[in-house]
Parts: sequence; C-alpha cells; structure tokens
Amino acid sequence: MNPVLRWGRTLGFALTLPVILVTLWWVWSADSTNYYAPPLQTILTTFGDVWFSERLRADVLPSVTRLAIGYTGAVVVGVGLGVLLGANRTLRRVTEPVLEFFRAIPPPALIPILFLFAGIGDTAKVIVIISGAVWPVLLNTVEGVRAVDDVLSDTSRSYGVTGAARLRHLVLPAASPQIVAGMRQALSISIILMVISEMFASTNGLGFSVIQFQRSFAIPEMWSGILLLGLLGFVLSLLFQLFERRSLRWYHGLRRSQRGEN
Amino acid sequence: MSTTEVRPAHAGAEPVRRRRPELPSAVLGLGGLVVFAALLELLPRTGIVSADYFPPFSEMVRALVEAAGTDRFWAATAETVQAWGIGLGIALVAGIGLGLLIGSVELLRRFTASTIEFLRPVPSVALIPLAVLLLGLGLQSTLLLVVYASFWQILIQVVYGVQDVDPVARETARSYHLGRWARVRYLIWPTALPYVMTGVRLGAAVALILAVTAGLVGIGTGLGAEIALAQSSNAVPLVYGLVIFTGLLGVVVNLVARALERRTLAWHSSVRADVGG
Amino acid sequence: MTQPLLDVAGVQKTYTGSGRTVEAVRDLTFSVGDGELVCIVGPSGAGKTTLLKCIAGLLEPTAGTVTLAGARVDGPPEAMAVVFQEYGRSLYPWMTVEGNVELPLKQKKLDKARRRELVRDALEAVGLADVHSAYPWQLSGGMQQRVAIARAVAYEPKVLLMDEPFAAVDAQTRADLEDLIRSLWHKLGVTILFVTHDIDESVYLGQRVLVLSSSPTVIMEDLAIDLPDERTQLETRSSPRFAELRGHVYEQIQLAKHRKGDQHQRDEVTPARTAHGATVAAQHDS
Amino acid sequence: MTQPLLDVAGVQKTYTGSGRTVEAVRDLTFSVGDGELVCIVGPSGAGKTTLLKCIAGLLEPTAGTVTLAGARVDGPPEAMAVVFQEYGRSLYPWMTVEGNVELPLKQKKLDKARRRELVRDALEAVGLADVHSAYPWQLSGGMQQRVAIARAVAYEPKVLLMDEPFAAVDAQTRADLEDLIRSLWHKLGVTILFVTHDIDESVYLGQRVLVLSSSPTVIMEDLAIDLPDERTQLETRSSPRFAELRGHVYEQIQLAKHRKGDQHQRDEVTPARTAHGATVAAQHDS
Amino acid sequence: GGSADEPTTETEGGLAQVTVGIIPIIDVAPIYLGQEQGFFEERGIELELVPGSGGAAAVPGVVAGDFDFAFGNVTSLLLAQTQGLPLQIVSNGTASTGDPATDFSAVVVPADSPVQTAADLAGKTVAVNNFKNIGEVTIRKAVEDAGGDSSTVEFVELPFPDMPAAIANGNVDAAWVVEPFVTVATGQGARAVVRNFAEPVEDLTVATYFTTEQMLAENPDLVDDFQAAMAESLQYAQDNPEELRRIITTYTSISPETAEQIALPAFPEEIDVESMETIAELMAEYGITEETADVDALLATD
Ligand SMILES: Nc1ncnc2c1ncn2[C@@H]1O[C@H](COP(=O)(O)OP(=O)(O)OP(=O)(O)O)[C@@H](O)[C@H]1O
Ligand SMILES: Nc1ncnc2c1ncn2[C@@H]1O[C@H](COP(=O)(O)OP(=O)(O)OP(=O)(O)O)[C@@H](O)[C@H]1O
Ligand SMILES: [Mg+2]
Ligand SMILES: [Mg+2]
Repeated sequence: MNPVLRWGRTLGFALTLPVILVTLWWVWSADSTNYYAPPLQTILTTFGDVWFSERLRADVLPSVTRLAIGYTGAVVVGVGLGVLLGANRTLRRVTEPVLEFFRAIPPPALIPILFLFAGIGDTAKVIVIISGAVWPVLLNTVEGVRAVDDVLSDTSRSYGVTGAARLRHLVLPAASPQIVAGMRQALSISIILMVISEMFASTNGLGFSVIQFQRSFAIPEMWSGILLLGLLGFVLSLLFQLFERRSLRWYHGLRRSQRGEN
Repeated sequence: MSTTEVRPAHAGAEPVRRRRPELPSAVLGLGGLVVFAALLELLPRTGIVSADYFPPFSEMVRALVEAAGTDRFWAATAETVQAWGIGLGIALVAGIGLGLLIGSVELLRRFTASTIEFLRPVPSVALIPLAVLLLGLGLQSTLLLVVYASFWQILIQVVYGVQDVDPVARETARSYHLGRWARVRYLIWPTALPYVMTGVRLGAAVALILAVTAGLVGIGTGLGAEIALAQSSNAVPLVYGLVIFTGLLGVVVNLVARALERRTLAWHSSVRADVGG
Repeated sequence: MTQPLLDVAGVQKTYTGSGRTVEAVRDLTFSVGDGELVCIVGPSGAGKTTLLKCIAGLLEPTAGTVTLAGARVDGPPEAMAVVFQEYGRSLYPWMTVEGNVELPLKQKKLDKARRRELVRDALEAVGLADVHSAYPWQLSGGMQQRVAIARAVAYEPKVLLMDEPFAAVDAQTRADLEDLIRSLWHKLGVTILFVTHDIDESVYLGQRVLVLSSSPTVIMEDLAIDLPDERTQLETRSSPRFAELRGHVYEQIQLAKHRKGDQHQRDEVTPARTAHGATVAAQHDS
Repeated sequence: MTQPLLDVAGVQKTYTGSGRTVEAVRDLTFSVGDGELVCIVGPSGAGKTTLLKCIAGLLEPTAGTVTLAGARVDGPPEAMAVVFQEYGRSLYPWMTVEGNVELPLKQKKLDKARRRELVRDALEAVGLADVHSAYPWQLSGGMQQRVAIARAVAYEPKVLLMDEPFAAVDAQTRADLEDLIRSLWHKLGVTILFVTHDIDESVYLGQRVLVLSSSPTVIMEDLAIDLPDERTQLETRSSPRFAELRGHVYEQIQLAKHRKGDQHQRDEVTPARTAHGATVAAQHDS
Repeated sequence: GGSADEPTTETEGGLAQVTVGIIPIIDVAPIYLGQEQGFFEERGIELELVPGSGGAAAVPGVVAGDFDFAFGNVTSLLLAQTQGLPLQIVSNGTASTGDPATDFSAVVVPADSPVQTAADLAGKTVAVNNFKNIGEVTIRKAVEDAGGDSSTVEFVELPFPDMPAAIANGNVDAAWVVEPFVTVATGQGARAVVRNFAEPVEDLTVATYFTTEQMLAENPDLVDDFQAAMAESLQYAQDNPEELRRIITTYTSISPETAEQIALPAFPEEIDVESMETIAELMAEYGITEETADVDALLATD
C-alpha cells in the first residue's frame, strides 16, 4: 500500500472514535448549566488560555521530567527484579507476600512514609511514581520469565548459553511480549501517580495545577487539565507504539506470518 | 582425540532440576514477612527514624489489635471489602469481555486504540468531583473510582493476551471450523489466561487501593476513612496499623489469585515448572 | 472412476514481509477426483505446506484459484480436516488428549455418546487408547503426532489433508498408520491429499503421486500408481512394479531438487540441464 | 578401537506430576566409546528422547548415572551439541537463521571472522546458504530442521546428540545430510548418538545400533554394524549385508513394539510371546 | 444520596432527614453536641453527619444535593462565590478565640529555629494544608503586620498530620498547624511563633455551615430550623468546654489525654461579617481571587 494512503488510514482509525465522542460531548454539554460540567466549548477556550502560556514550561515540563525519570526507574526496577524473581523460585516465594503487601498499600497512605525517608522534594515524587508503576512491569516480567518455552530453555542450556547471555538472548526476548504489555500498563499508571504525587508538597506540575483548579472551583480549567493529561497519555502511547513495533518486530511478524496477511 | 577435552559441565551452568526437599511456599513467604516486620521494628528502635512519626512495628500491631476489638473497625473493613469486591467484579466482567472482543476483532482494536490510550491515564482522583456530582457520595462514587482504575489494567492485559495466540493453534481452530464462541472458549481464552491472571492480580490490588483511597479523600467510608480519621487525630500507630491491615488484605487477595492460577493454569509451562516433574 | 472434486488452477503464492520476498509456489494446476488418494512429494521448501494451506483455505493464493466441489475456496471449507506438519503446536496444551480429539466433534454438534465413541475408536486406531487423559506435553513427539492424526480421523472429514503426518513415528507404527489411512479411505470414501517425504510411502499409499519441483514450484510429474487396490505392506512393497514406480519417483525427486519452476515446463523435463546448485535463468519475481 | 567416553548405568526415569506417573525408561545400561557413532531406534514413546535428555544433562534420571569422560553428568556438559526433536521450538524466533547458528559460537568466545566462517560453512552444508537472514518462522519445516542441524554442526562439538534430526526433510536431502554427518564424524572424530525411526538410516549411519523396547524401556539389542567404514548411498544400501542387518533390526523393532521392559531380559527375546495389542504381565510401576 | 429538588426525606417519626457533610476535626464538635443534646430533634430534624475531607468533595456534595448542608472554611466559600457557585452561608462554624496565648491555630518552628517573629518568616518555606486558603492569607497578613515582605514566603502544601515530622526533619522551615497538631508539635519540642488566626484579623470567623441558594429558596423553614438548632448548639458548646473535650474523643481518634490539653476554638453564634470582608479583601490583594468576593451575597439573610 502506498505510504500516504497507509498514513491516512491509520489516522482515520485513530481519529474516528474520538471525533464521534467529542462531538457527542459537545452537543450534550452545549447548554449545560451544571457548574461541574461546563460546555465543551468553554473548556476548549480555557484550554488555550491556560496551557498555551507560561504554564507549559512552569508546570508541564517539571511534571514530564519527573514522569520520565519515574517511568524509566519503574521499568528498570521492574524488569530487573522481575527477571530475578522469575528465575528463582525460592526467592520468589520468600518475597512474594512482602511485595504483595506493598502493592496493596494506597499511594496516598504511602506518601507520608516516603516523606519521612526521602524528604518532600522531587525524589519523593519520583519514588511515588516508581512505587506504583513498577508492579505491572514486575508481575508481567515474572510471569514472562517463568513461561519461557522449555525446549528453548533446554536448547540454551545444552549450548552453554548461560548467565548474562541467557538473559540477553533467551529470557528477555522470550518474555518481551509480556514485559511490553506491562510497560504499556505502567505508562498510564505513571501519569496517574504523577498527578497523585503532586497532590502533596508540590509547588508546580500538571497534576498540581489540576488539583488546584479543582480546589479553587475553576472547573473549566480543571477539565482542560484532565484533557491535557489524556492527550499526554495519548502522545506517550504513540511513542510507545513505535518502540513496541521496533522491539517486537519478530513477534508481530511471527504472529502475522501464518495468518496469510503478508 | 583426547577425552580430557570433554569437561563435565559448563562453568556457571544451572544444575539439573533436582528434587530437593523444599520448604512450602507458606513457610518461605511467612519468613519474608517476618524479616520485613523485624525491619519495621528495628528502624525506629535504632533511631534511624523518630518513633514519633514512625512507631515500632509492635506498636502498630498493638494499635491495630486494639482497633480490631471494635465493631466499627470490622464494619469499615466490611465496607471496604464490599466496595472492592463489587468494583473488581464489574471491572473483571467488563475488562475481560471487552478485552476478548477488542483483542480478537482487529478493526475494533484499531478504532478504539486512540480513545483507550486517551482515557487510561486520566487519574481516578481527578474524577472525584465528577463522580460525586453524578453518583453522589458513598458506594456508587467509590465504585466508579474502583472500576475506572482497575478496568484498564485488566483490559490491556486481556488485549495483549488475545494477540498471543499461536498461529498454528489458530489455524487448527479455523480448519476444524470452531465457531466464534468455541474459538474464544477453547483457544483464545486459554492462551490469554496467563495474561488475564496477571491482569486479575494487578486489577485486584488497584481496586483495593482505590477502595481505600476513596475513603482517604473523603468520598467513601471504610478503612480509608478510618485512616484519614486517625491521621487527622494524630493517632500515628493506628494509621500504620490500618495501613498494615490494608497490605495484609492485599496479601490475602494474592493468595486467592495464586490458588486460582494453580487450578486454571496447571497446563502452562510456568506452573508446570513450579510443580516439577 | 472419479469426478473432479478439487481443482487447483494456476495457484501462485509469494510471501512478502520482513524484508524478504519468496515466491514459494510458482504455478500449480491439477485436480483431484472425488474419493481419490493423492500423494505429494517434493524437496524440502518446495511449497507443499504452502499448497496445502491454500487448499485448506488458510492462506490466500497470490494468484490462481482453488475450487472445491464447484465452490471457490476462500476460507476453511467444511468437512475438511488438516493434520499440520507442526503437530506439536497444533495440539492445545490446556486440553487432555481426549479433549483435543473431541473438540472438533463438539463443533459438529454430535451428541456425547457418539463423540465418546469416535474419540475412543480414533485413539485406539493410532495406538493411544491408554493415554487419553494425559496432556500433549506429557507425550513423546510421535505420540503427539498420532494425537493430531486421531483428531483428524475422528472428525470423519470428506477431504483429509495431511502434511507429513508420520514423520515422527517409528517404522512399525508408520506401517500400521499407513494401513489405517488406506482402510479409512476405503471405508469412508474420503478424498485424501497426503504430503510425505518417504517415496516408498507415497507409492504404497497413493493412487497418484504428484512430484513438485524446487521453489518456485511447479508440478514436475503427475504419476498414476497402477498397483492393485488391495495392498499389503509385505506383498505390495516387494512387487516389481512397486520397485519400478519407486525408482521413477526417486529419479524425479532427485531432478526436482535442482530444478526450479523457471527452468522447465511441466512434462518437458530435461535432466541434462539440471546441474547441482546452478541458478539458471533470470528470476521473474521482483 | 575406542575407549569408553560415555557410560550409561542403570538409568531409570519416571515422570510424575499432573496425576500421571509414567515409567518412561526402566533400566538402560550401555557405554559408548570415544569417537563412536551409535544409532538408537525404538518404538514411538519408548523413551529415546528421555534418554537423550538424561545424557545431555537436561533431565535428572530417577535412578542410575550417566558418566561422561569419567565425570558424572549433572548439568549440560561442555562441548556437547543437541539437535532436538522439536526442532521448530528449539530455534529462537527473535533471531535470524544466522543469529541462531551463531549464538552458541559467541558463547564459545570465537572471534567474529571465525564465527562467520563456521556459520556460512554450516548453512551451506545443509543447503541453506541463501536464507541466512530469514527468521525461522519464515522457513518450511524441513528448512527449520536443517537450521537446527547447522547450529549443531557449526558448534563443532565433541559429542553430538541428534533426536530424529532428518524427520522433516525429503529423501534426497536426507541422503545428503546422512553423508554430511558421516563425513563430519570422520573429519572431526566426534562421538555421535543418533536417534532415528528410519531403520535403513540407522544401519547406514551407525557403527552400532541400539534397539529399545517399548516403554518401560530396556535395551533389546545392541547390534554392531559390520559394514565397511567407507559407505555410499548407492553401494552400501544395495549390499546384501546391509539387507541382512536391516532385516534383523526390522524384526527387532517389530518385537520391540509389543514387548515391554518387564516382559523380557536383554538378549532373551522370545518372539512367540509378542501378540499384537496384548498387554501381558503385571505392570510394576505404580 | 438525595437530589437538589427534594433535599429532605421524612423519617418514620415525622422528622426531616438532613445530611450534613462535616470534617472529623475539633471544629465540628458543636454539631455533634447539638445532636446528642437533641437540639435538632426538637426542631424536627434528624441529622446524619457524613465525615469527609472537606473542600473538594463537600462543595460538589452540596451542589449535587447529596448534602443538605456542609461545613467549610471561609476562604473556600469566598473563592466559590467569586467563581459563581450558588452557595449560601447559614450558620457560624468556628472562630478564633482572639487570644494569642491559647488560640487553636499556630505557625510552629523547630525549637532552635532562628525564626522569632512573624517578620522572620519572610524568605522561609512554610507548610500549609492547602494553597490559597485561610492559612496562607492569615500568615501573609501576619508577616506584613510585623513589617516583613509576605510575597517572599514560600508556601508548601502538606497535610496537617505530616507537618510535625516535616519540621522535625527540616523539610520545611515552619508549618501552620491547628489542634490537635499544635499540641502534638509543641509536645515534640516545636515552638509556636505566630497565632495566625488570633493576631492578624480581629474576631476571625474561620469556618461556617453552608447550603445552596436553591435549598434556601425551596426549604426556608428547614433552613431556619437548622440555623436555630446550630445557634443553640454553638452556645452550648461555648458554655460547656468539658463536654466539648469529651465529645471530641467519640468521633475522632484523639486520645482523652490529648483532648484535655488542646486549645479549643471559639463558637460564637454570630458570624463576624467584618472579618470575612477583611479576608475577602486580602484574598483579592494576594491574587487568590481576581475580584473581591461579595460577602453579603454569601450570607443568607432571610
Ligand atoms: N510465513 C512465511 N513467510 C515467509 N516465507 C515463508 C513462510 N512460510 C513458508 N515460506 C517460504 O516458502 C517456501 C515454501 O515453504 P513450505 O513450508 O510450503 O515448504 P514445504 O514444501 O512444506 O517444505 P518442507 O518439506 O520442508 O516442510 C520456503 O522457501 C519458505 O521459506
Ligand atoms: N514431560 C513429560 N511428562 C510426563 N510424561 C512424559 C514427559 N515426556 C515424556 N513422557 C512420557 O515418557 C515416555 C517416553 O517419551 P519420550 O519422549 O522419551 O519417547 P520417544 O522415544 O522419544 O518417542 P518418539 O519416538 O515418539 O519421540 C512416553 O510415554 C511419554 O508419554
Ligand atoms: Mg512443509
Ligand atoms: Mg522423541
């Protein structure tokens, strides 16, 4: 297919449903008198005023920076720990309850404890993001590593592909479809936790702004912030898709190959 | 050729899967928890953190035990568990149902992808005013938050799982004319099950978190509200006691999920390897 | 004796994707009568699996058509069973042997008693009656392959496609299974396409043997096997006509290995031109 | 001619788990000299794969020991290569053909030039020089199997274990590969254990042929192949001695199929007792 | 919950069911006392007190009709007023005692802090529970009154419960806390430097009970009854501090010992309109609101 056409189609797929939903929202809210659900038009006008300004640098940039660091941290910790736990049954059994314990603790309850150990600066916020986003990566990595095909595993062992080489050439690629699923989950969770972390001890940030708007009853502004969060998620997921296509090229090729699609 | 060139084993090679007598998971897991508890006890006792803000583990437990003597505590627990259970139930049914649908219909997946990616990162907490406005305070709003947060986690896992169907297995199903329903039941579902189980475990914890958080931020009742109350009263050991209790709920939830997994995934290589043989 | 059931006309299949374009099948035209047993042989990578998948409606040919009972095949036709070359992956690891064999029968809406009977008979026929409740991954390679065969047999198809179905079983079992297939064929009048690498097997089993060339593939030979219909392992295989036919197919295969679709037209074989490893003539594929 | 390199002593293997207990291998004792080429034949499900995995250090025997070069095997020994029966699943789908063959060489810390040379030579030897940059899942079954063989060959092992390595390739390729294995064996002095279902192949290839009984498995026959060392497909296979040996193995296999480890002791075969399908004697396994 | 059209439901005994959103802190003790004493029941009201975290949930709760009334601090209500939310104040909630020695709110610093007066807070980081709220307004006023530059004070948001730890760990220079955290913090060695409710604004009304304009228009009698019952409750609370200290321990987790020590707020029946106007002006001055909130519009005068 010619690339222009393909791009057009992709774009069509990506935009159809959002356009329908936005239209519905627009119509439904057009003469809303509900204070908390202002007309979409108002929200969009506000959007321009609020975000195409100094705030972009002052609030969005710091947020995205913390998000990037936190997300990277979550992936590194999640995959690292996941490989360790996935490969070692005893270790997994010892640590599982403790990890599950931490996993069930709500970040807002965890934050005060974090403040005690990490202060109230950016470090604590990054840790909050990591502490929440690490789980999908970790769990998926553990399961992916556990599920490595036994014939492949035997092959590697008999050819002496052990240690780091085993990790690099067998374990990580084999688990990669599941790891990527976890990473995708973690991406949106990171954004959510970015907002939650900015509810405490913050002076700037996207989440901080949304919460402040909410508290000061600037409802269209708050909605515009939520829109921006959604857009951020969408853009990041596009980037993620590029990454996924590259890193799982073999996998998608394999899945497609016998469907007669190529 | 000399035989000495054939060395017995690769350096660093793993040993053959040996039937070593192994401690049961329960003992190992409990061991992990005990070590963790000891750490919590030692941190304030050795003065690394001030006991004013981070009381020793024993005090947390004492406060928790004290609270556990009251009906109020159990009522709160029941409320949280109820919100959790109902919310997770809804999220599971919706997430798995839609996941199977979206995952197996390529067109649907393409049409919904952008919207899903847009909605997923919207934090539940930002939806609080909307939730209160639409559904009022109490269980319904709490449920909205719980469902909204855990639904996406389950959905994404299912969608990825569905795409993991082995091409040869898929062709087998096609050539034997398995209908749509049979294909879902006998091919897609079992393939996606490992992903789904991970989704269930992720979703269960997130649902619990939101069930508690709703109380913490004041739109629901239950353990979260109790924690918030204890916080605003400076009952520090009780705060931690309640947090510990929440964590333990999570451990129990995971135990249940694991048991479920062992039953449903006995055929899967990950569980096979664990059972040994 | 037979009326045409399956018609393969000008089928061509080119795989593209991941930076590699392979013309697996160049131009295949043949037809199979109702109730015929046709064996297909050809070098590794010739496109036998590709051809079978096209016939099974699992793969769309790049060009040409497959017609079954007068209707163009554009999806898996009904009453057709396939035994895949990758037998291990075609069994569902989450089901027992029995469950695997039974699954397609459920789809046929047979009642429970009938299903159970078919499953039991099929498993017995392939010598696996005692492992019905094991999981596929608890079985040896040959046993797995026999489960896949049992599944196809129990399905009672009108058309049976088999892709090297006996590759993983021992000689004795293989002979038994060959006889099983022939007796099924006699009993049920099923039309069978049978891909094999074993030349003796192709001659022993088939009414016709199709010899494919190397990829890009054309048909090098369409050989009628004029052995008596009643065949037994010992007698048939030791008959002089068997040896003759066997020798002929063997020769063709050897030619085929170094012969590609662009080097000859069907029935115009010129052995002298086949030089080992020589790539002759311009490739027509882009 | 040879000194003992591999010693299999009283190996027994019982699979337990998922409610099914199978005594796959009852009692195997034999040894293989340094530089020997031993073929193993036996009915499907006899435990050949199980035995090979025990020797490869991938599976721990329930009882008995495997000793290699004087040291007990309790993990994959160095300088040993294995070609798995499930060839499709033993290739890394995320690596190209080349990558698959090269990976073990990287592990051996060979330099890039040498690796490239070995990979190229091995792929050429199995006739796959032109697909080096394809992914395994873009190949036909027989091609995949040849990649697995190329990987083992390029590895230049001291001991080579092959589990039905030619099951998926055509007759001509099979013959070529047989000759490849014998020439490698001559050239490099590698010790080879070769599992096959093809009786002719076992006789043509081996210096010895081990015939296994049905599961639970014992050794039914340990046959020395006294054919000349220099073998060619045409001559060797048409020699009368070949036919004799072949016939002998064939007979044994037929016996083996209905003979289990608990029905006879090695070398005490009583053909009269083998009735088709009859399950004789009490099973000792729980 | 109910809806705005039909804010009350009759209970079996013929009482009007009234839902009030409160925050489980010391400030709402009078309503609990009034409920216990039967002041509401006497007027045909059966109270349901719903604890929440205030602010974010309480205002939409009232707007959506989930709450008939709710408790909220004056800055939040003034802010809402400038944003056009249809809220009406119906009763006083809490007020400062006006006594710098014993007020229930204070800015605390570590004992060894160089900060001695409000003026010293200039250029320091000060923790408040919410930005742009009553703490920030009163502290800035106090700093200015003491001759400091209030625009240089750097505010940081922290929940009250985390503040004692934050100043002890040096995460912030100072923190604004209310009881029981004033007692907690000073008990752990902190020092109160400013009584920001007592000093900068005279007779400061801190928080009030409010409802919607709609409620006021549709159920004026109920609002009257509620006001009257609240007035009696406030008076009772003012007169019976021991009762107050007792009831606090029933709906919070504050221990009886702490309850004995804490400083109590004042509970006058009347709202101090002047203090509210001052706050409204300060909010505009500090840029918290764009225009000065209309205090009169916010006060229900029937
Ligand atoms: N999914 C695919 N993508 C790309 N190329 C493919 C794919 N499947 C098969 N091919 C190519 O098509 C050609 C024919 O493959 P096919 O599997 O049909 O051969 P075959 O005759 O079945 O061989 P064998 O006897 O080894 O199984 C081969 O060159 C192979 O590399
Ligand atoms: N993982 C397993 N779990 C349980 N039983 C197994 C397992 N693997 C093999 N078996 C059983 O052990 C027996 C021997 O299997 P094995 O794979 O060794 O046979 P084989 O001789 O290689 O057969 P084939 O020629 O068919 O490949 C079989 O009965 C099989 O069912
Ligand atoms: Mg094939
Ligand atoms: Mg085997």
